[in-house]
Amino acid sequence: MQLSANVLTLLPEYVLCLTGIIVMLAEPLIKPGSSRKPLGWLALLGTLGSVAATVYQLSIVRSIGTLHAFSGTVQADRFSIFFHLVIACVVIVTLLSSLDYFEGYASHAGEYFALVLFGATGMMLMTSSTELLMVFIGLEISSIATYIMAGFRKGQAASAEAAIKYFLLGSFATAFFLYGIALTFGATGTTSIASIASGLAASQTPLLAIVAIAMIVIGIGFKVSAAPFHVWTPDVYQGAPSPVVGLMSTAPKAAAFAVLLRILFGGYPVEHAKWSALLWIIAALSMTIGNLGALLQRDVKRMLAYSSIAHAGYLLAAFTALPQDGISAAAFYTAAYSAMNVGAFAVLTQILGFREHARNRDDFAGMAQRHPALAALMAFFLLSMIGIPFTAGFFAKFYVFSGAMHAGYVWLTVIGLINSGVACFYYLRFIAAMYSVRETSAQEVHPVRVAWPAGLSLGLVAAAVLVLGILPGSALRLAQHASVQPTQQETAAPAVLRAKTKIVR
Amino acid sequence: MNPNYLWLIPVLPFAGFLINGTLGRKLARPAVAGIALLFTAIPALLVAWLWSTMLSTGALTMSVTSRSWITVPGFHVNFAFAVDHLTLIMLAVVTGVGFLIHIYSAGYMAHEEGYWRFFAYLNLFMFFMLVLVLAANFLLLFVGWEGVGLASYLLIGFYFTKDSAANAGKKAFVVNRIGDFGFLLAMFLIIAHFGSLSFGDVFAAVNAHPAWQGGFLTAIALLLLVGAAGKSAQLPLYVWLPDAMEGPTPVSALIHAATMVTAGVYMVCRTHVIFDRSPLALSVVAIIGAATAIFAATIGMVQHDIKRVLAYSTVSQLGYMFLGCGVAAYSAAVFHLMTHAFFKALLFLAAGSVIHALSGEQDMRLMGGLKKRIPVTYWTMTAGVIAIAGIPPLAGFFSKDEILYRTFAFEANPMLGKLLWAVGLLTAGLTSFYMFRLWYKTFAGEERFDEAHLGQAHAVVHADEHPAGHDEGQDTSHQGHHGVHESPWIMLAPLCILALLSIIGGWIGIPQALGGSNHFEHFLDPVFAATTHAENAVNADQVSHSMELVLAAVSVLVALIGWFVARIFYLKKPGTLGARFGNSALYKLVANKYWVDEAYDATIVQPTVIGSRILLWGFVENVLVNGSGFVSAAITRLFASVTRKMQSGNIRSYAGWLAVGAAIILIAMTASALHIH
Amino acid sequence: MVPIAYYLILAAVLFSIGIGSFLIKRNIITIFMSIELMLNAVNLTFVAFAHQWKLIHGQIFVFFVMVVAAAEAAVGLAIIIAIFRTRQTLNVDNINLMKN
Amino acid sequence: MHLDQSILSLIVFTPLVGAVVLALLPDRGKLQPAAALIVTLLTFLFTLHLPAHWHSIPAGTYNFELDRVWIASPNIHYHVGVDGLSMWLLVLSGLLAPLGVLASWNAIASRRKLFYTLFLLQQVSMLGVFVSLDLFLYYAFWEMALVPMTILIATFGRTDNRRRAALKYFLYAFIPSALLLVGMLWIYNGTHTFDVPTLTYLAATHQIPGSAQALWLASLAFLIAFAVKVPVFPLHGWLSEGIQEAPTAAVMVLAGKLGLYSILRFSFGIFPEQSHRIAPLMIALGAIGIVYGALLAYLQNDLKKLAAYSTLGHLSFITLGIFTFTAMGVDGGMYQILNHGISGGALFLLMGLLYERYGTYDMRALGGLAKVLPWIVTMFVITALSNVGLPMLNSFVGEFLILAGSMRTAFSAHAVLWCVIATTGVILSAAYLLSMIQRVFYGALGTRSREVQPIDLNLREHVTLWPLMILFLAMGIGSTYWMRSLHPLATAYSSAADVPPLKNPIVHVEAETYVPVNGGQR
Repeated sequence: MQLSANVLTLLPEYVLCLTGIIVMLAEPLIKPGSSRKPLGWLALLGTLGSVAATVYQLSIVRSIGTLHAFSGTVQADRFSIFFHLVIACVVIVTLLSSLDYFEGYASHAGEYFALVLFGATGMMLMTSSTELLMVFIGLEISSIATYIMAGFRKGQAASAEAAIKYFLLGSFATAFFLYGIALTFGATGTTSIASIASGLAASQTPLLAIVAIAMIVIGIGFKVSAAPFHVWTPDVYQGAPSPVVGLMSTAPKAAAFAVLLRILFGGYPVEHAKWSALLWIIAALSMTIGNLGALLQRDVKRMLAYSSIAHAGYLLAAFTALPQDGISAAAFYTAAYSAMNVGAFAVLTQILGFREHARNRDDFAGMAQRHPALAALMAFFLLSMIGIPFTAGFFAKFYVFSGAMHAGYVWLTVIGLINSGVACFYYLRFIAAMYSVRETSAQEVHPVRVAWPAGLSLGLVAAAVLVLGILPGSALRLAQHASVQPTQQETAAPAVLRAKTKIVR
Repeated sequence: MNPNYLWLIPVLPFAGFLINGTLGRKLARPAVAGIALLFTAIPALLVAWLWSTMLSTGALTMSVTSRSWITVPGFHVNFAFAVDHLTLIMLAVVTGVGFLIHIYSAGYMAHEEGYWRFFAYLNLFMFFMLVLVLAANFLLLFVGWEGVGLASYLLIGFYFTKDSAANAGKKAFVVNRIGDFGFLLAMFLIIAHFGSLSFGDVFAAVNAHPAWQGGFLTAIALLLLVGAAGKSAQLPLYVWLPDAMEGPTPVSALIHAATMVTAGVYMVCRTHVIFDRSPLALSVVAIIGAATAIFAATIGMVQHDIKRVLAYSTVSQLGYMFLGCGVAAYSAAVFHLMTHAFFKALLFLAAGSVIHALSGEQDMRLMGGLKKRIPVTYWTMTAGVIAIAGIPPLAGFFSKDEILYRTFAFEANPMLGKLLWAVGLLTAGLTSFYMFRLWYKTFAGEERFDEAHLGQAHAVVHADEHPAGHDEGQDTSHQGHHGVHESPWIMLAPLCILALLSIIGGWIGIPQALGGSNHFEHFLDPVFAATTHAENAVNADQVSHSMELVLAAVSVLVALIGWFVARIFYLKKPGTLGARFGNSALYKLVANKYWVDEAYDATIVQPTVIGSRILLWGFVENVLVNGSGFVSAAITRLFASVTRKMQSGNIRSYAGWLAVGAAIILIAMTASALHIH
Repeated sequence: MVPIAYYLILAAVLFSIGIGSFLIKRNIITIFMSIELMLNAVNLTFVAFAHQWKLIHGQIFVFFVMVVAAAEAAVGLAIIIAIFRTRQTLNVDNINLMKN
Repeated sequence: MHLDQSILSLIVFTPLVGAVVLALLPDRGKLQPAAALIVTLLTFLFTLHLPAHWHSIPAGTYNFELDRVWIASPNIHYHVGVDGLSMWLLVLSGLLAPLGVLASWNAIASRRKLFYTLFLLQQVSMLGVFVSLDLFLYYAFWEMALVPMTILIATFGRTDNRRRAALKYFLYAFIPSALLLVGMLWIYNGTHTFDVPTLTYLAATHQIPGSAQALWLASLAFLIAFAVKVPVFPLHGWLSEGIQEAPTAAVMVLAGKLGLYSILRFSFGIFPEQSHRIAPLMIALGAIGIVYGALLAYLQNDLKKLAAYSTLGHLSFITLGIFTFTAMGVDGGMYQILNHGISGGALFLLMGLLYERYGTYDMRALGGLAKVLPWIVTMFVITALSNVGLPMLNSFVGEFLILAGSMRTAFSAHAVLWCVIATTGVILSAAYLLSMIQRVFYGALGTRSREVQPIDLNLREHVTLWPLMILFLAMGIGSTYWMRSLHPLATAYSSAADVPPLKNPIVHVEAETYVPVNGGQR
C-alpha cells in the first residue's frame, strides 16, 4: 500500500483525531445516564491504532529515512516516533485508568475521552513539527484540550479554579512563546527550524535572536513547569482530576521538551553556550524549588506536583549536555518520567476516586494493609522518582547527569544529586505513611475496588518502569537514534512555502 | 619424651573445661569432680615425667611448634611451646599446687550450687595458666595472660548474685586490662623493632647487639612492667587483688596467691634479657616492688577479714619478688615465687578451713581459741605462718633472705640497693607481725564466736539464699554441720602436703653462706646465666659470706621482733593496741587502705564518666553530631516554607512571578549578548 | 516611510501593556482581554517582520494566531462561566482556594 | 567450569527469586519464615562453593569472573567476580541471613510476608555489592540496599521513633551517595569505563585523567559516601537510632561491611594516592572513634544503644587498621570486618532474645538473669568476650594486627600517639561490656526479670547461636585459613613505605628516648 507522504507522516495524528471526532459525535447518541465506557474503549482502540501507525512509520523510517510532508513543515523521524510512542503509551494508561473514573459522576465522559485524544493529537503534532507555526498550532491544540480537562470535575470549585488558572497563565505564557517565534522570524527570516541556523548565520540582528531564544524558553518553560514559571503547577494539579493530572503532567511535557530539543539543538546550535547557561540556572532553580516546595506538603497531589517541577529541573539539566548526550538523555528521561508519574497518578486515581477526599498524607496511613498491591505499586513509582537502582528513574537520572558531567557541568550535577537526596525525604514520608500501621482512615469510608482495565494499566506501567530500570538498552538505543534527527542539518533546507511536496516513492 | 606431648599439658584441662562446661550441669557431683581432677592429674603426671627426664639427663630444653596462628605478609606467629628450667619450675608449681587445690575444692565446694561451673572454670584456669608458662612467644604468653584473667573474672564473680562479687570480678578484669594495655603496646613495639614475637628471635636479636642499651628497650621493658604490675597486683594497679577475695577460698589460694598473680614475676624473668639492658627499667621494677611490699604490709596489719590479711600479704610478697627481679636476682625471685606458692596456698586453704569451720565467718574479731577445735588446720597453718614470717628453717626464710641479700648487694646502684634493703627488712618485720597477729587472733585467746548464733545465721541464710552484704556466699552449704567442726580429710590432706612443702621447700635453695649449695640457683642458671653469672656472681664474691650471714641474722631478728610484738598485743594484752591507736589519724588512714580506691574513683573513674557524660554525650554527640543534621534540616525547612509562601494562590501574583522571571531572563540574556558582541 | 523599528517598538509597548494590565486588572474578562492585547502585539510584530523580509509567512502566521485566539476565547469564556457558576464572582483575587 | 562462572549470579539472584516467591506465597503461619529459611540456606550453600573451589590469585585479579555487556553505551557491564575479601564477605552474609531468619522466627509476628520479602531483597543488594566489579553495577546495588533496610526499620521498628530513624538512615546514606555518583560520573567521563579492575589498573599507573585537585575532590566524594555508611566518627548520626529501631535480623547487617568493603575496594583501588593523603585524618578519626564509642557505650542504660556505640568503636578499629596501609593493619582490618560481622551479629541476636522474653532493652529493669537463664548468660559472656577481644577468640587476631599495624604506619606523624589512644579501647571495651553483663545478669533480680517467667534457649535458638560460638573459637585459632586469601589485597595496599619486616633492626638505639622507627617520615 502506498500512502502519500502527507498521509503517512501524520498518520498517528490522523488516527487519533478521527477517533476523537467519532467519539465526540457518538457521545450524544448514547442515552444520558448510561455508561460511557464503550466510548472509552473506542478511544483506546484509536490510540492503539495510532501506536500501530507509529510503529508502521518506524519501519518505513528505518528503511528509507525521514518522512517529510506538508511543504516540510512536519516530518516523521525517529525523534518524533520516540515521543509519539511515549505520548501514546501515556494516553493508553490514562484511558485505561479513567474508564471507570467518571462512572456515576459525570454524564459527559465521552467528551473527556475525545478531549484526551485531541490533546494527544496536538502533542504528537508538536513533536513532528519542524516549523514553528506548526509547533504553535500543536501546542494550542494540546493546551486547549487540557484547559478543558483540568476543569472536568464539574461542580467542584477547585476544578474550575484549576482550569481558570491554567487557562489564563497558559495563554499568558503562550503569548511569550509566540513573541519568541515572531522575533525568530525577524532575526532569521524563517520559521522553519531547520533553516533558523543558516538564517542566523546571515543575520544582522543577533540580539533579536537571543531575545527570541529567551522568549521561547519562557513559553516552553511554562509548559514544562520549570521555575520560575512553575507557579501554576501545584494549584492546577491539585484541582484537576487525577487521571487528567497523570496525563497533563507527562504527555504535554514530553511534547514540550521535544519541541524545546528540536528548537534549541536544531535551530540554535550556535548559541548553545548562551542557552545552556540559561537552562543551567533554570534547571538548578527548578529542582531546588520543586523539592523544597514538596518538602512540607501534606496534600499528596500537591506534593507530586512539586515533585514534577523538580523532575522538570532534572530533565532540563540534560539540555546543558552536548547534543548527542543531551538529546538521548532527555528523551530517555522523558520516557522514564512519564512512566513513573503517570503510574503514580493512576494509583492515586484508583485510591482517591472522583471526589478526591482524603488527599492528605495521613489519610494514606495503613494503606499497605488495605491495598497491598496498590501501596506496593505506589511505593515502587515513588522509589523510581527517588532514583533507586533497577527502576527507570535511576537510569534516567544517571544519563542526564552523566551528560551534564560530560559537558563539564560538575556543579549542576552536584546540585542535582543533592537535590535528589533532599527529595527522598518527602517521597519516603509518603511511603512510610502508607506502610505505617493505622486502622482508622478516611479512605475506609470509600472502599476501593480496582477494575481490571485499571489494574492492567498499572501492571503495564510498573513493568515499563522496571524494564526501563533493568534493561534500558532498547529504549536507550531508540532515544539515541532519536537524538540524531534534530541536529541533522538539512542541506538546502527549503523555505517553507517554496518547498515542494515530496512523495514517497 | 616426645615434645608433642607438651600439647597435652594445657589441652587436657581445656577438654575438662569443655566437658564440664557443656555437660556438667547434668552430671553427678562426683563425676564432675572426677573429670576435673583427672584432667588436672594427667598434666601433673606429664610434668612429673618431664622432671624425671630432666633429672635423668641433668638438663632439659624442649620446644614444639605447630602451624601458624597468625600470618600476615612479613610477620607471623606460631603456636609454639618451649620448656626450659624456669618453665619446669612453673609447671611443677602450677600443676602440683593446682592439683592439690582441685582436691581441696572437691571437699570445700561439696555443697555449693554451680559445682560443675566451678570446676569448669578451674580447669579453664589451668589451661590458660599452662599456656602462659609454656608459651614460646609473646603472643601466646599473652593468650594465657588474658585467659587467666578471664578465669579469675569468672571465679571471683562465682557468687554472681552478690553485687560485691560481681563488682570485684569486673574490677579485676578491667584493672588487669590496664596492665594488658601496657603489654600490648610492648608487643607492638617489639613487632615494630624486631618483626617477630618469638622469644627466641627477640632475645637472640638483643643478645646479638650488645650496643643496645636503654632506648627502645627501656620503653618495651617499662610497658611490660605495666602489664606485670597489673597481673601481679603491684602499685599502682594492686587494687583488684584484695577485692578478689570475694571468690571462693580455693580460688584465692590457687589464682590469687599461688599461680596467676605470680605471672607478672614470671614474665619479667622470662624477658629478663630485655630488662637487663635497661637499668632504668630494672630500678623502676625494684622500687615498685619494694614500695608495694611495705605499702601492702602496712594495710595488712590492720585488716580484720582473715582473707584480706592474706590478700595484702600476697601483694606484699609479690612486691618482694619484684624487688628481686629489680635487682636482677631473678632466680631468687623465682625461688620466692615457688616457696610463696607453697605457703600462701597453704595459708589460704587453712583460712578456708577456718571459715569452713565457722560456717562462713571471716572476721577475725569473731574468732579466737580455735586451736583445740580444729587442730589439723591449726598446725598446718602454723607452719605456713612461720614460713611466711621468714623464720628458719622453713621455706620463706631462704627465699626472702636471698632477695634481701641480693638487694643489699645490688651493684648497679648501691645506694638504691641499701635503701630498698632497708625497706624490705622493715617489711619483713611487718610481715611477721601481721601474720602472727592473724595467728593469735584466730587460734589463741578466748572464743569470740557464738556457736548457737552460727547455726541461726545458717538458717537465715537458707531462707534467703544469698543475702546482700553477707561477706561470703559459701555459707549456704554444710547443712547439718552446725557448730565449729574440723574439715573433712579431703580438705586436710592437701593442707598437710602443702605444710610439708612449706617446711622443706626452701632447702633446695640454701645459700653457700649457710652451708648449702643453692641448687635452685644453679638449676636456673641455663635461663638466667647471662645475668646471674656475668654480673651478679661477681657481686656475690665482693660481699662476703660473712656479710651474708650477718644480713640473714638481722632479718631473722627482725622477724622475731615482729612475732614478739604481735605476741604482746594479741596474746598477752589484747586490745591495748587498738585502745591506743584506734582513733589516730594514721590508723584511720591505714585502716581505710590509704583511700586509694576512693582516690582512683575520684581522680580517674568519675572524671572520665562525668566528662564523657557532659562533654561527649551532651555536647559532641547531641550537639555536634546530631545537631548538625538537625540544623541543616531546619535550614531546609526554612527555605521550604519560603517556597510555599511564593504560592499565594492568586493568579495575578503568579503572573507577576512569570513576568519577573521573564524580565530577569530577558535582561540577563540581552546583557550577556551585548557584552559579547 | 515609517521605519520598521517603530512598528516593533509599538508592538513591544503593546505587549508590555498587555502584561501590565494582566497584573493590575482584577476582572477575569479584562485579564483575558489583556492576553488578546499581547497576542495582537505579536501579530503586529509578525506583520512588520513580514514586511521587512518581504516574506508572506509572517502574515500567514497572523491568520493562524487569530484563529487560535478565537478558539482560545471560546474555551476561555466557557471556563469563566464555570467559575462564575461555582463562585459567583469574577474577581481573580477571590479565586484562591488552592495555595501554598 | 560452568558453575564457576555462574555461581556468583546464582548467589545474588537466589534470594531475589526467593523474594518473588515469598511475595506470591500467602502470609499464613510459619510458611513465610520457613520459605525464607530455605532460600537463605540455599544461598549460604552456594556461597560455600566459593571457598571450596578457591584458587589463590594475585591482587587485582578475581575468581569466578563473569563479564557481559549490560548496556553498550554508556559502557556498563554485568561484571562480577570475587577476590578473597569479597568471597569471605559473601560467605559471611550468606551465614548471617539464615541466622537472621531464625532470630525473626517468633520476633516478627505480623506482616511476615513484607518482612521476609524485604529481608531477602536486602540480602540481594548486599550480595550484589560484594560481587560487582563494575562501578555502575556496584552503585546500583549499593543504592538499592538502602530501600529494604529503610522500610524494615520504618515498618518493624521497635518504638514510635522508627519512622524518624528510618528517614535519618536513608538521608544520611543517600545524600552522600549522590556525591559518590558525581564522583563516579566524573571518573567515567575521563576514562569511559566503569570496570573496576581496569580503573584500578589505570589508577595504579596514574592514567586517570584529571587535575590533582579534581581527583582529590572525587576521592573525597567516594570516601565520604562510604564513611557515612560504615560509619566513621563523627558521621555516625544515624547509627544509634537505626540500631535501636531495626529488628534483630536487620540490625545484624546494618553497619560495617558495606562501607568498609567499599573503602577497601574503591577508595583504595581507584584513589590510592588520595587515600594515602587522607590517611592521617582517618587514623586519627579511627583512634578517636574507638575511645569515643567505648566511653559512650559505658554511659548507656539501653542495651541496643550500648551495642550501637560499641559498634561504632569496633568499626573505628577497622577504619584505623585499613588506613594504616601496612600489611598488618589492612589484613587485620579486613579480618576484623568478618569478625565484627559475627561478633556484633551474635551480640544483637542475644539482645534480641532477651527482648523477646522481657520486652525491654533497659538494663535497669533487668538484672540477676544469670541464675535463671544459664545458657543465655553463657552465650552472652562468650560473645562479650569475643567483642572485648579475648585472645583465642576471633576479634583478638584482628584487633591485635590493627593496633600493631597502627604503630608501624608511615601515614601519621603521630602514629605512636594514635596507637596508644586506640589501645586504651581495649580497657574501655572491657569496662562497658562487663558492666553490661553485670547489670543484666548478675546481682539481684530486676523489676522486669522478676515479672517474667524465665525461658532459656530453645532448640531453634541453640541452632542459631552455636555456629557463631564455634566460629568465634575457630576464627580465633585458625585465622590463617581465612586470612590466606586476604593477603594479596593487604600486600597490594600496604604502601612501599611500610616498614620491612625487621629481623635486623636498623634503629639507632643509642637514643635516650624512644624514637619510632618510621616516625616523622611524613
